Amino acid sequence: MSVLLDRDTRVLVQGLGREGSFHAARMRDYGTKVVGATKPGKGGTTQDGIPLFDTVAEAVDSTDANTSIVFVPAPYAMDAMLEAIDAGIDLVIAITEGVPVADMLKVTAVLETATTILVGPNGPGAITPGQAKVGIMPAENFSPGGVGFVSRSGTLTYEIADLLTRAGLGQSTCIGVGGDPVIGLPTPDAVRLLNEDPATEAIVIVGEIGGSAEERAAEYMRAEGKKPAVAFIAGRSAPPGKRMGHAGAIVSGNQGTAESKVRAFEEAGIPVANAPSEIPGLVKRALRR
Amino acid sequence: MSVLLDRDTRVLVQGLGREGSFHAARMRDYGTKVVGATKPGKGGTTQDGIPLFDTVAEAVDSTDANTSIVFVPAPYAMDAMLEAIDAGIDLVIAITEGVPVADMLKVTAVLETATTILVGPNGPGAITPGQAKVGIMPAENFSPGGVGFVSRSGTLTYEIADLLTRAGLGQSTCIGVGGDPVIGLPTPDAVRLLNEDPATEAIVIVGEIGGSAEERAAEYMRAEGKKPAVAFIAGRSAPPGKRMGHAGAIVSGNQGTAESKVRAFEEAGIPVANAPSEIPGLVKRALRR
Amino acid sequence: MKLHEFQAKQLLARAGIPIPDGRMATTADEAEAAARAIGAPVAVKAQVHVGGRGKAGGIKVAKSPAEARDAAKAILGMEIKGLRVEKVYVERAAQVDRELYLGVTLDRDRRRPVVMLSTVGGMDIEEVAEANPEKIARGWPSPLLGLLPFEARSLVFAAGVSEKQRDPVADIARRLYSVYVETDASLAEINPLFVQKDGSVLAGDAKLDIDDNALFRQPELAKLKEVSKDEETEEKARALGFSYVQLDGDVGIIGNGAGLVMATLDAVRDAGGKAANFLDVGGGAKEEVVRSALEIVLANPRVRSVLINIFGGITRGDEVARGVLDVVRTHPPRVPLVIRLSGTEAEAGRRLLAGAPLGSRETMDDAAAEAVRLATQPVRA
Amino acid sequence: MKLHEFQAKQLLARAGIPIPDGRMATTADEAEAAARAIGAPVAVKAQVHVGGRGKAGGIKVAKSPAEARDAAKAILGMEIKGLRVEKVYVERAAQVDRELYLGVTLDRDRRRPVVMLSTVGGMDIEEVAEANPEKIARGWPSPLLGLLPFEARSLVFAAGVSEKQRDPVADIARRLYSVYVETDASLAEINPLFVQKDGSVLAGDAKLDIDDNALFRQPELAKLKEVSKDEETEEKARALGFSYVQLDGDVGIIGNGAGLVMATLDAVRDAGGKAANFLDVGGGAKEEVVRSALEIVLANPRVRSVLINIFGGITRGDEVARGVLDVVRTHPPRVPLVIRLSGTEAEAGRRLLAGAPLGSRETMDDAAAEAVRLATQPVRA
Repeated sequence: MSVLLDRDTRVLVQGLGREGSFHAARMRDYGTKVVGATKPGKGGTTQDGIPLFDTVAEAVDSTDANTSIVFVPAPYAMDAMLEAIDAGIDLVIAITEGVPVADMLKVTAVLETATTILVGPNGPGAITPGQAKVGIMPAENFSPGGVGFVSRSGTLTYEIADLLTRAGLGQSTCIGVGGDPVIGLPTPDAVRLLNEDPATEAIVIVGEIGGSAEERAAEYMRAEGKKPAVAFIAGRSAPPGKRMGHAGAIVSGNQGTAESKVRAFEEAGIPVANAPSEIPGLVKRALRR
Repeated sequence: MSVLLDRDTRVLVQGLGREGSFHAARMRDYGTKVVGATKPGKGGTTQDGIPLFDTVAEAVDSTDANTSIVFVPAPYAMDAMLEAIDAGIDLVIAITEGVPVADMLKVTAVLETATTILVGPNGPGAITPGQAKVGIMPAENFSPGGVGFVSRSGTLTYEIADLLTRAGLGQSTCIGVGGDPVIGLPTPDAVRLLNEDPATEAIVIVGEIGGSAEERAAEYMRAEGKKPAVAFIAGRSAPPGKRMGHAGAIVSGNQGTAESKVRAFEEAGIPVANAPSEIPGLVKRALRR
Repeated sequence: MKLHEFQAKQLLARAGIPIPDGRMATTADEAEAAARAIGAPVAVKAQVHVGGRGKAGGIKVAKSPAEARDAAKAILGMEIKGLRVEKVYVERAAQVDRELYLGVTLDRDRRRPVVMLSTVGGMDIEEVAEANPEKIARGWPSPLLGLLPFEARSLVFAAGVSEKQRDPVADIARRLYSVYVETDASLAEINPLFVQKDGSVLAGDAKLDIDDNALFRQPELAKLKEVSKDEETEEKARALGFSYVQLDGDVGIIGNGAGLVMATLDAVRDAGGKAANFLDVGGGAKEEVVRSALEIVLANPRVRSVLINIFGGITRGDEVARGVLDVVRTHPPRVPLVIRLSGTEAEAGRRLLAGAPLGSRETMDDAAAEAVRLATQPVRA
Repeated sequence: MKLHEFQAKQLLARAGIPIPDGRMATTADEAEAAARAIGAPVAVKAQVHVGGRGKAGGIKVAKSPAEARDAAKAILGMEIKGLRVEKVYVERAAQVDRELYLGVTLDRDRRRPVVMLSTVGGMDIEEVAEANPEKIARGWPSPLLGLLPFEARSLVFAAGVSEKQRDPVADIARRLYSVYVETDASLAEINPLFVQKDGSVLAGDAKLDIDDNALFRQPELAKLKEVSKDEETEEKARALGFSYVQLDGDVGIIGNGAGLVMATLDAVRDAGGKAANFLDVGGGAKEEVVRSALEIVLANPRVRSVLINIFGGITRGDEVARGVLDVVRTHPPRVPLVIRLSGTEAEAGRRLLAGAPLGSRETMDDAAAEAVRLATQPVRA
């Protein structure tokens, strides 16, 4: 068991350009079933052994793809996400950076009445170690196990996965929810999935300053948490009012500050690591190992 | 029992102008609970003893209205319907004529994800004789009983209700779905409500040329019908290609012709009256009275 | 409300859809000048609010300005399906290789717009729709999102548009959809959509029907409204709040409510007669309304009897009867009247009508039979 | 991307929102001429991309063109929060009775735009938001439907707008919302929204921030982009695909990935130091990238050590190490470097770095501690 991804995941690649084909190859290397890709006008041909389709609907008909990964450039990313949702894909993982907020507002409005789960955009994707990787993360740093892991950040995810793996703490599913202000699966929803996943024994929540997703996740865990959790917040030292790369990391008023997030987790009984290096120890303590 | 309306119906009037206040009085005369009306800027006052509110949300908060009737002029009707849907009103009955099709397309798109049922626009409303009337029909022609009745037309509804009443056939609920090409509760959906209503013993379906709502209703009854039904189609003598008042009554190709509708009902085993005057007899025969 | 081809094309061009260079002309001289300005060969096309003008000879290709003059002379003044041609559109002839069809209209059942695209466009698209519906690709965009790029792309693939035209046709589909939305159209159509010999795509013809209910917010389009001669009566009726359609029988019909009037027409036919018109007076049937309605119906010289079928709803039957009596007494009509009142206070109404110079019947069927009988009698002197 | 008040107001005016008559001026002469053309009294307002200019003396009211000249002279060249004023906007002074607040921005939690309206507008709205949030009425329109009339109406009732201003304010709210959508704004704000003594409503100030990610489809707005002196480095970094924020410490930071860089900043602070900047090089960390990043970081004279924290993901750690070595050898930096490699092939990378003129550490915490230690040492000659 796991969330979002498993051995039956059948992936369609939307946008088989330089980045898309590079990562498609890496996903296949990992054992992920990459069953097709869309390339309008090239339907019926193949590229690197991957069957190509003109539209997502055709690809789904022919391949039974249940997941897609979106690499198309930002100006076309909304269209790609909506096409995948329209075709009834269960899980869409959008890697694309720089999607306009207005586009994401439309996409998330459509998601409200769809059965699709969207992870991202502007995230590294998701991985269920040992089963399937649908994303751009370096697989070497992940290992199968019981720690579910949600993060808004890319490289920090790899860093922490690496720390966990080195500490002998494998992961059930790691979800990079993406760093944009409007995303398909915000941290609280991703935490909920892991909380309800029998294969997940403990949850690591890696947040950032900005927004109130961490506060809401803490609130959710306080009310519904079934398993121990550990948190980390990046950006505790950031001065207020400065943007740090992610548009999301704008501190306004009291909401979204590192203090507010740390307090929320502490009130939910969730220990907060001061540095990524503390996370494995806290997880072990939480699991009483 | 009945559908849409009963003794607990609490009606809010949207648009208490000349027509709205006239019919609000008639509805109250009938015993319908008219609990409030919206008149932006007049909130807190009353008109004809009806409490006025600035917004539908406020009215719902104060009165527990579960139904609204919309009389506002066509240019503002979409806004009124969306306001009622947004406020969580269970049943919206739109009397307004002349609403642009584009507006109704937006409203019905919103309805897809709302719990509200919209009847109309451009119809006479609905009545559960002896319990509640939310519409502009002359109540005298209706009587309580077991015949459920769906119609796309106004005066023809009254005519047929009158014929049924005179023949001793009372009505469970009569639904004037409205004559526009895009309406909230199309004939097949209204028929479904009556088919599933324990208080309805037989169903009268009054259609018109144009569109394929009658064909779909016939198809539904063929598959799911639990009780006898009788149909009537107005416009059998209309020459193809001519509009007859209702924009909906445009005959294009074979679809939507009187022949196509009559055939659909006959194939579903539903007798079709040649004139309104034949309807009571057919209902009696269907009920084996 | 229908727009002319040249008006529709202006709106398409404004939305960025390629159209041939063209000019309006109302005389042969103007047509010749237009052809000279544009450069021959040109097409000279009748501008009338009916379909099928091509088959009726309303479109001619001219190889020179002089030929354009002759073509305009032949077309101007011609009648197409009863409509006189008063304007022609002179347009540079396209180098046509293939003809596609592209249209947007309402799908009532799905309660969504439907976009239709076919590679077998041209004059026979209705027959294609009938015989080979699979040759028309369809898409149903959400009214809240519009026609998305992927939907337009799916359409061109589904229709089998050739590679070179895929992007331009998908682009035109999205632009046509915007015109459909922005003009509150009930139909927006490009048929044919030309693929020229050089591979470029061009709107050959354009049809735009506007939702009359939305004209209040389309003031620029409302100004384009034209009432042709045979629509004058319908227009007059509309101004009074009535709905009127001319038919070819001899029993004039007046009623309240579209469904009831349609049922009345059916009753006349079932009684062996033929209705002269459809007239729905809408809500209420007071004296003035009845008088105006009678005027409109009797303006049709073929009418030999008139059947008034009123359901007294909120309006009481006795009031209606008084209205009708007043009219009949002060403006006696030239043909016999039959009235049938039903609903509220209908009996009181019928009592009032007893003895008046008109037939009164209790049921729709009886009234129809009487009106049909009267229509076959010799006209009173 | 921020627009100036005068640019934002032009966009509001185009959308039909009433604004005072106004002109731009870059000299005192121009300001005087503008005041004469508009008619005194006027307000002379600094055009700078920071808030709080009113409190900083960047807005002056002038009763005559001569006074406007003096006001412009005082304001032009003034520094507000470190930004030099190079333009003033001269605008007819409003007859202010009351000040409202109206704004549209993103509500991240609801994933919807939020429209905010308050009758206690003006300079202290942030404090109102903090202390009396109930004084700000809020509405969350659907991104698919826009701000509907009933929603705008609900807002004016909820905010307690006086009867006379209800319709105009609701109308302005809908128009401002359209501007927000059509310009891909992240913030569209009118504060204050003046109610004048005659009851009319007028945009007193206007703020419009555009989503940088949407500039590709806003070519007209993209042209308005201005880079002030203190933003030049950030702009240069952005052109290279980096994300750079200047801070006030002395430990230069380079890393890949925003979250990792933030965590690195935190580690520096936890080690008792202060970061000089935030620099995220984004994907990859090849030689050229490292060199450019170092150049940007070292352009800051306060930097006394540099910490490079790279997670070798898809890019291998040994490749990164080679890139860094190349840079260090060919362009020896003026301050000590500490590098920490983790992830794929990090050990191989660390082996390559052994003996090079830089500190290499295995963990983020150790590397941060070392960089902080080096920053406190005397600068090399």
